[in-house]
Amino acid sequence: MNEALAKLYQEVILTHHRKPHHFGPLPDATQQVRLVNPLCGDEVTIAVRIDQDTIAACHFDGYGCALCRASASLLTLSVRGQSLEAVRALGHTLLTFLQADPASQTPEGIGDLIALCGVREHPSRRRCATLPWEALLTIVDDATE
Amino acid sequence: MNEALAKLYQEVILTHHRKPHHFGPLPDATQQVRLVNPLCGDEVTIAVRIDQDTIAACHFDGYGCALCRASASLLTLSVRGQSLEAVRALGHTLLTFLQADPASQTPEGIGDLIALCGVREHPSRRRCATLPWEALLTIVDDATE
Amino acid sequence: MIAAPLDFYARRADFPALSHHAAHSGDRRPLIYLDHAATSQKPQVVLDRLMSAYIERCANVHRGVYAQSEAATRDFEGVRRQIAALIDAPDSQSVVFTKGTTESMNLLAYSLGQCVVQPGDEVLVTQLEHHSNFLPWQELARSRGAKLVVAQVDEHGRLSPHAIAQKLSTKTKLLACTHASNVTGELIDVRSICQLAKQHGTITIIDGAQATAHLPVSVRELGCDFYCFSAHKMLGPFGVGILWGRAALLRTLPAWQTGGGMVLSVRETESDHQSIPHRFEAGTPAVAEVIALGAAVEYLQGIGLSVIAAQEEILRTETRARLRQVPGLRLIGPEGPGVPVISFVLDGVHPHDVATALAAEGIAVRAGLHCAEPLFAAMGVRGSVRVSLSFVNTIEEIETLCSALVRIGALFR
Amino acid sequence: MIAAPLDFYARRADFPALSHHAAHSGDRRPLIYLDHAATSQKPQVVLDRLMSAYIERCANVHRGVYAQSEAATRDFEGVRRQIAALIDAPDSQSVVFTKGTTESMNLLAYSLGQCVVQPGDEVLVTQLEHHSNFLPWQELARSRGAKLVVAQVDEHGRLSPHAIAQKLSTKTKLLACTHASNVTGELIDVRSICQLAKQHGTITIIDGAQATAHLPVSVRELGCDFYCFSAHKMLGPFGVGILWGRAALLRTLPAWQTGGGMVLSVRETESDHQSIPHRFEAGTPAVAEVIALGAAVEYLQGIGLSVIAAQEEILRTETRARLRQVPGLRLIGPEGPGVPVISFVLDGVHPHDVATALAAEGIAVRAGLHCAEPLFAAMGVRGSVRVSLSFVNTIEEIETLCSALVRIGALFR
Ligand SMILES: Cc1ncc(COP(=O)(O)O)c(C=O)c1O
Ligand SMILES: Cc1ncc(COP(=O)(O)O)c(C=O)c1O
Repeated sequence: MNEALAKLYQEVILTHHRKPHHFGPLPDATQQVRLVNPLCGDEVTIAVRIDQDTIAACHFDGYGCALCRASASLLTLSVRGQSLEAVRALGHTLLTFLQADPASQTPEGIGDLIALCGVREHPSRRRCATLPWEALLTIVDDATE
Repeated sequence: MNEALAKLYQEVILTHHRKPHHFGPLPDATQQVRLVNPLCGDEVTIAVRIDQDTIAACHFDGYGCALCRASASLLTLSVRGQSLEAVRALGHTLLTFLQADPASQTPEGIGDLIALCGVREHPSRRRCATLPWEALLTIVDDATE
Repeated sequence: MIAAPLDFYARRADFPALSHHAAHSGDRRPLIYLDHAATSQKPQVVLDRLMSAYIERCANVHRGVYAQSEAATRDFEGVRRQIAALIDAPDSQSVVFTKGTTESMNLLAYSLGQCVVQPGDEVLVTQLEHHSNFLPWQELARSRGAKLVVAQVDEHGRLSPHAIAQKLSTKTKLLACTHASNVTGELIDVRSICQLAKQHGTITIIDGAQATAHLPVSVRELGCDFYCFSAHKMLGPFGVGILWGRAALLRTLPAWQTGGGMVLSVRETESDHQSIPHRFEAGTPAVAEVIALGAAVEYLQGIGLSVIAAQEEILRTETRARLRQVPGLRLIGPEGPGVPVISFVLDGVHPHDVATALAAEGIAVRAGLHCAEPLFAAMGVRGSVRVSLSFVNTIEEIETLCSALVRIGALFR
Repeated sequence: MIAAPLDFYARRADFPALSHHAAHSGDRRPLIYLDHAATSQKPQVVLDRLMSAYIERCANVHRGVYAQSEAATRDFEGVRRQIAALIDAPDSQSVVFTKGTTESMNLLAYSLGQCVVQPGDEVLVTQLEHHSNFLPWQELARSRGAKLVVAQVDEHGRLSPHAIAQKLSTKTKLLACTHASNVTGELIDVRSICQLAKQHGTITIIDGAQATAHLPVSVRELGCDFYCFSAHKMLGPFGVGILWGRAALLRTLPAWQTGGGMVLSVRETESDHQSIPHRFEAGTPAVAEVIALGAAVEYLQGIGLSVIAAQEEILRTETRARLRQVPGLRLIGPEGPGVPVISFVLDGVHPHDVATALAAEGIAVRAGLHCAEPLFAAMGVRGSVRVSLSFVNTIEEIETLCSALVRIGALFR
């Protein structure tokens, strides 16, 4: 595996891809959003239970590539128990980071999500990683309007 | 004037262009056809008086370039008094000749019309010379049907 | 191992892209290009012709009287005749230059569609179609109040003449069908289908985008009314498509796009249009690109399309056999005659991850739905990896592909 | 004699066609190209970019994940941003790539026309238009049962904002007008015209085909809703056109051509379309040609469009002055600001004979009605000889032209 590929498919990504967290429907969801990636037809559904401006639970479902699954799995871990405000900030920080130049600095506070950084060198795959976050931000934006 | 141009605009052509024969309406015409060259918007009307399968008189009218005017002028001279059959044969011989390869042999019996041969080397101008003959052949074909 | 004839190896040198490309910066391996169905690489002779057209005869066609414009016009019209000969068309005035297969189909959907499809009529397409030969008809049916009927493929994605026969009736005004699938490579029995269609008075439109680079095509033998394809998929430049139609029918169709070059005379309230083919060629065409297409046709004919077909059949068969040996790999699509386009899925690995991982090794393949959603829906497959070959590919390249696939499978699972 | 600045002479070496061409076989004089309005010659940097696109990034855009396809996509989308910057558009998503100005106008006539023009409405065009910006509107009016209103030029062919104002009313849904005439070179006061149109709620469509190679263009300052032009007339390749539209308006328009690349999802009975600009870009675009257009834009901006405009104004003025001295020559068209396009008639000599005689001396000009029949009808002229310049032309070339014209006049009269 060459360098660019190793950076894209880091072990963290492959682990989440093989065994994603919180995969499957969330029975008592209060909100959910489904997004489709027109490039590949992939789809991801992000479902959350919001309780007093906090994300009490978050699941994802759908069909996607390793990048999309890993991104969604990481998402469910990093937003659980967080306030909507914090999640919104995190989401925007991450999207900006992933869409930036590969040479740009890593923002603070994104934790494990740094593992997604390889998509910056693969513009055709960027959307795979951002799709779950776009879905989540749609929910958060709606909920805080 | 270089060689190709001298061949296109032979003195015969320029003379007929400057002083065309039978230019203007033919008052007692029995048939007339107007054709337009879409390339340049030029138009030529060929008018004939047919009398017992013979072209008793032939005029041309319209707006055209030197090649078109000379061709029409030469046409009026070469068809006057001829039988429809002879004119039809002459017309087809000439059109075939003008559309042929510049190296091809000159057919017999075209007389002064040989002066039009330069258009074979100028495909974009060929239609200028053939337009009057196309008009005439339309008349002749109709008349002998 | 079946070795390709030596002269096919030698042909690789004709394609500058095959030696020039590195995959990612720093990678010095030559490109392994397995995406010919998306667009083919261009031989040097095509690029040379393109350059000489841009330098020696860079002029607009059909109107100039100076040498460059006359030469451009002569060459441009010469390619029209070459195309007619390539597809065995009875005359060249029924060869219309468009921007691509997509534009050819849109032209027909508007011009032919408006003429022959009335409310309540049926327009027949198939589940095998590329979106470019599906959406224009869907849109036509919608706008005319007609019914879009979709002939079905079987669970392998196979389209049989029988499936078409089932849907044909005297209500079927048009049938649009592909000559070869851009997903499975399946070669369709267009001849039988056109015979069936004729029995119902149905006009046939064939999408040849995936055929013309791979096999001899005779529109006379196929018996179709229209045949459309793209230059860029047959070693030619971008920006040029062809629409061939039976002259007697084409002549009856009204113009679609209007503008310079397609009129006889313009008055304020109405205009007279040119005859075919110019009536359908409004605006400045891709002059140099059309001229360069002539070099692509000469190149293909220089090898011989039957020779190409035979070599590509060897490659296709061998590739399918070797792919089958990759653990967890499943080929998609029917057995049977085809062009060298092969789809598969790799168990537990998403097609886009396969394609990205291959790209990192300098192997260009395509992943996804390949602009053929109805087919994937019918087969119940979420997407595929597509390997599309040409006679310039080698068994060595396929070996490299297969061993990469083995490693990729292990990595992701 | 006014000498052109030295660096403009040096620029000639950038254009291989200008040194390469001989007129007719055997003639060793370099080409004097005075037909830039038909299509411009291409600088070597454009041809180089074209070649490198065909060799290093020959791939379809927007779908491949391998290096060549990603690079092609990046460059292709980069040119979209360059174009937006060139015409001072607020964003690049409202830049649509088409086949040419003609296709851009047809797209608008169908997509915009069907949306906003109802039976009884009026569509306003002018007598100054090229057929490509006249016929699509004539056809739209016919098909929608609307009225085509034609703003008139004066006897010199001049189009004043006043003539437009006279025809504008609240019934006028669309106004299509050229930025610069391809016959007389007249530069239209588009800004005033768009202000007038706005007062009546009329949507404005400007034909920039003859403007973008010659002067700085700002769609923001012009205040138009749509602006269309062709790559091949601005040093770029054939087969590429641009349609720019105000994003807020463009977003509301339905697709015109359908096919691969413009859909989000396809089902058997209906489909969802992409957002702008992709919704309007069905099928494989002219990938390499669009990429090469980027080099043309860089080249033009490298000199600077104001610098070009100033130099061409010197050439235009000088050429008009010298032509006036040719016995029996009459300039056609109004005085006033313009692009370097000049029409004339030579007493007693048909324009096509003039052009053919000039061609024999290696001078390329155009003769006829220049796809602008309504204008010639309005001026009562049967056709003209057209000399269209670019900054690469020289006063020496104009001198050669004028002395040839003197001889030609004498020959034919
Ligand atoms: C003013 C004007 N509009 C439109 C066009 C049409 O452009 P194209 O032929 O590139 O589509 C032209 C050129 O022919 C033109 O000069
Ligand atoms: C079968 C088929 N039809 C139509 C098309 C559309 O061709 P283009 O994109 O050149 O218009 C393609 C290729 O994309 C294809 O494979």
